[in-house]
Amino acid sequence: MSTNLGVWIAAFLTLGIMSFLYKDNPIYKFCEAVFVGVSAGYWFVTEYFTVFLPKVWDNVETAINVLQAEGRMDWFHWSYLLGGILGVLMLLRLVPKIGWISRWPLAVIVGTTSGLWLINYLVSNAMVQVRQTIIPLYVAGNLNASIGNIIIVVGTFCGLIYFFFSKEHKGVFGGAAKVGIWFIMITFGASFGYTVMSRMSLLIARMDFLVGTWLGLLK
Amino acid sequence: MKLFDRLLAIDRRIIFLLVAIAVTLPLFSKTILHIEISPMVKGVYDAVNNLPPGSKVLVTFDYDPASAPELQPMALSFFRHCFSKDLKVIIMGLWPQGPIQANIALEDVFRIPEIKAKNLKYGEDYVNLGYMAGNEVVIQRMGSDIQATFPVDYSGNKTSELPLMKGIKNFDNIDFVYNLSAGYPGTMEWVQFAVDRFHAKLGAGNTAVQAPGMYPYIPRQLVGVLGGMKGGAEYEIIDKHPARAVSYMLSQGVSHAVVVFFIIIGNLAFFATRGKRKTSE
Amino acid sequence: MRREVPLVITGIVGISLIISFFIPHTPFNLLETLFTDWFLIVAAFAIVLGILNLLKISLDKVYKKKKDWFFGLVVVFSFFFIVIPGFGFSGGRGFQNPGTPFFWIYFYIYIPLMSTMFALLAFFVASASYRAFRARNKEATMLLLAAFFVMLGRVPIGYYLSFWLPENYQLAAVADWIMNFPQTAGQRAIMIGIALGIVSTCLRMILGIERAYIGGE
Amino acid sequence: MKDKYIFRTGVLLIFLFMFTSLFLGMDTCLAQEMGEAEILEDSLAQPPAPPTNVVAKDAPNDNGHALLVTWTLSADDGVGRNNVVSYQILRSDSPEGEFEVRGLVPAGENIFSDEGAKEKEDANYFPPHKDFYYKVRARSDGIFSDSEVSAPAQAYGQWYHTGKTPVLFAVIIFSTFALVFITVARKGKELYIRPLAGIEAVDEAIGRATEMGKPILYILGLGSADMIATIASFTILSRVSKKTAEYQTPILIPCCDPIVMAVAQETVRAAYLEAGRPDDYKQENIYYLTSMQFAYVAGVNGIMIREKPATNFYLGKFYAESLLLAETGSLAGSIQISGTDEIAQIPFFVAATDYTLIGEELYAASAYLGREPVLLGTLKGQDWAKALVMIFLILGALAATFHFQWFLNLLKVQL
Repeated sequence: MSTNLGVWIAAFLTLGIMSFLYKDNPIYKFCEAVFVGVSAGYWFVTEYFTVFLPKVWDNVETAINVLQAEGRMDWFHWSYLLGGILGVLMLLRLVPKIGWISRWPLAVIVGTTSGLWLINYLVSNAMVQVRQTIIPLYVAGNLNASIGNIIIVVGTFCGLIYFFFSKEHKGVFGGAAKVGIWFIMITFGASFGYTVMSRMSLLIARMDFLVGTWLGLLK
Repeated sequence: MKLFDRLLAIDRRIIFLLVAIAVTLPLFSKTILHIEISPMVKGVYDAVNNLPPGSKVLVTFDYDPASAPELQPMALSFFRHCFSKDLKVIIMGLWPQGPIQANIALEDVFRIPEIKAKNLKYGEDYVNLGYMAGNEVVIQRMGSDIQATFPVDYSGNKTSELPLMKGIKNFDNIDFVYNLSAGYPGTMEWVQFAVDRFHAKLGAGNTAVQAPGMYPYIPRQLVGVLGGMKGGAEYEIIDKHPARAVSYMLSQGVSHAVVVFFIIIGNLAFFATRGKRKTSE
Repeated sequence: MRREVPLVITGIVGISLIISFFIPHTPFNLLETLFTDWFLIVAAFAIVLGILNLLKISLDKVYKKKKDWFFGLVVVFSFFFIVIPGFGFSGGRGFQNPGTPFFWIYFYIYIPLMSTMFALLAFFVASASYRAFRARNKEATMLLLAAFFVMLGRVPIGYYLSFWLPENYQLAAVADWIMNFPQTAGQRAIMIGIALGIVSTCLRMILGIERAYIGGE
Repeated sequence: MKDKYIFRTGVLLIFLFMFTSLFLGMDTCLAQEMGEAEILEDSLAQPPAPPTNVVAKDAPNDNGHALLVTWTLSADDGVGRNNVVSYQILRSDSPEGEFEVRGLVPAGENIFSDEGAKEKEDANYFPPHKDFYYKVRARSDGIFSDSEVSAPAQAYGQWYHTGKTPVLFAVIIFSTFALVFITVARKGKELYIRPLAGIEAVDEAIGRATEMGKPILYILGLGSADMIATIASFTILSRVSKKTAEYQTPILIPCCDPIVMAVAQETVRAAYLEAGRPDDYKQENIYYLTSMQFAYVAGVNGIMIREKPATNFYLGKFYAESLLLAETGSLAGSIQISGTDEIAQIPFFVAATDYTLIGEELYAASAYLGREPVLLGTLKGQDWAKALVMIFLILGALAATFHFQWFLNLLKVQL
């Protein structure tokens, strides 16, 4: 048995959450409430120290220092103040009458992602992946590689056909879409297998904590 | 037929109990199972093993405690491998909890006598640059200047004053990047930026959930990937230092067998009762 | 006005970021860094919004003595239980260093709660595979077969089930083959499809066609 | 007799000559031997031939804080005396001035990109539009030889990145497709869209909730408000909540992200207004739970068990919580409609919910529900882009099989 108070608290919380498997109960609700509160607090503290301080405070400080030392405006660092102002505008949502102003920072955010992602996904996940799929269908003297490459090209092609929205899945086209969905299902199956693996690992570690660290039964 | 009807109506709590037993009982066994080394793990291992002593390795911790069971053993065996080969290790994280996990792993690895004997020094043999907010844009910035991206390390020391960081400007001065990732930002972002844009050499350890998504990137953009606890166990075996992940493999195997068993029983019951349901409808 | 201004802002920011991708010249090369940092800052401020909301709902429960009001009190208490040591007694920016009170709470309360929540998934995966994964049709059968090979091929059990077969036909090898070829193909098709969908959605937002995210008048 | 003297003198002279020549010859031989020894020593101590042809020019496709230095390898690099170990690159702002070391590359390389910081405060600041002179030093062990000083060069920023031309083409082609079909759709041409089961089920699901007198639970996922899946989900939410307003069924939206919550409130309020029932809108039904994944799941699961909603929508970005939500939902007996672009989670949605929108289908769903011509237009444009991708795929595979390298180079993107 562990003699560490922390381990006992952790064990209580672990069992409390697991008790949900039997049925919803007050101990589970208590642990749930602790989790909700602690995690909100955790994010609050972390965001303050890792985003607000270094990104807003430090940059504006640099800008002020440059202004005092050299007497020039350092626009790049000053612009972080504008970021801070956008953040404050977000908080205006709390004031119902002018809450609509909070749409502006939101628009900046959505604009940023749409601009960045349009390019990033087009390049890395469309163009580069198409490039990766351009492989010889016949590899001299290597039957396995040839078959594998043909499967990759055909599978990708048919999979894309499945995602066609503006054409009815009928005839040859429908057949290809059918083959496509098979490939997609194999992908989901593989992904399911891996997920089972992942989840079981997590449970193993938790059980190891309960049986080993807490109860000290594993030597 | 009665049996199957009853099976289909089984209380899920019985299933839960069976899973708990399947996972816990094997923990008491000391059996070491045969573990095959997959080419994906060998790819990563060889890449590290072929680095000359003194090479600089960047290890990025992009996960939180929830995925630690899968990724922590990988961090541990990777550190062990690096330090035993006298490689220099630079740690960072794109998840706020990542660098804490790195510190926990370092504490563990320094308990291994062989590593302890080396008397490794912070700042000379390894550094922890800490967490930086900004997701993939952090990687982009590191491509032009790592020290400007991380002006101070985890404890607030100036990065430029750490001996290990002397002469490290961008990915050109990093010989290998190892990414431990549990989601976004993670391996995909490292591929898109560090590899596609700055031509870094990248290996990865992923949670099993993520691993299949990395296959399209191998081998051109990624030397290999360790998938889940099994990947960690394979690395421990190929590195000839079996540790935690290997000891969990029996539990892992039994629990998979139980899930497969459930699927088979569920389907048998489903098909056995289907005909009957059709007639009664 | 309330709807148009945000749409215009989105359009301008989006287009300038796309243009900046093609222009290495200053100041365009700084835009990506700047806008992403703004994004982080706004998100950090928004946390405040969320927390105020959470506290309000919880305290409401307590004041009005609604059902389960006690747990509302627990939420508020545990929030301050980590925030006060975080700001007050954990050495400022080094708040996450081992040895601080914040770290203690993180290690012994936050980690067990979070990892147990995650571990519950193991139970649900098992019950879902029993109750939901049925070979109803050809597609579901494909899914199940692939899952079967991968699940057994990826653990030592697979070796003991099939070690008597030639090496290329053992479960581990079959799992590798599935992962390397059909899985990769399917993965790529979904990946490219998603990428095109994202590009198209981004384009709609920049053009101001997709506007639900702005809300109403 | 005189002849005799002449003869003897001659012999003597010949002897003298021979002796002298003997000595001389030895001398030359010695000189030769000594010379060889000297040369041997020399090859250890003599510097390698200097690199030649040092050229500095602006580094292409950058912001103007770097120069590209190239040179012809030293005659002793790999060949000749073969004693070059590395090249040092030195820079100065005047040809006679003091040169400082900027970088080191191993023997065999003949290119170096001299990069600096773009901020003036930085110690390593690289000023653009300023003349710099370079020389390259071939180094052996401890000894070296310098090249001639290069002609001056200036760094300047470029206004177009030439390596990204294929991306530019792709952006232009994609946008053109979208714009063309938006125009076509606006003109009133009917565009065919194949049915999606998940979308067809939305009406039925809302109707069921109304009959049962139970609320509808709409989960926007864990993503932030800028994620595409979340944005697609907002659009679907706006259609769904318009219907719930018409049917007067309450809709519960617990959120995981405060911005998402804010936007969801706006979206639903607008939908209720549009449906002509602004008074039925209840802001307290759309609230923030927590940003932490599992705390959030715990909260939502509690709601499902206590409120027993008739229909659950899970549309947006989902991670590990997908299965927890879907399983608990099916336990509570709700009809479930799901959709995400997170591939690893789709199998669970496929298994545990009634209808699933796979990846791209989620983005397309907003266009389906709206039936607005512009949205359908972009969907059609997207399909055309897909067709183009597929053509490239097939032609590319054939080109790779028959080794048409030029075609493969078309898709090369240099970042």
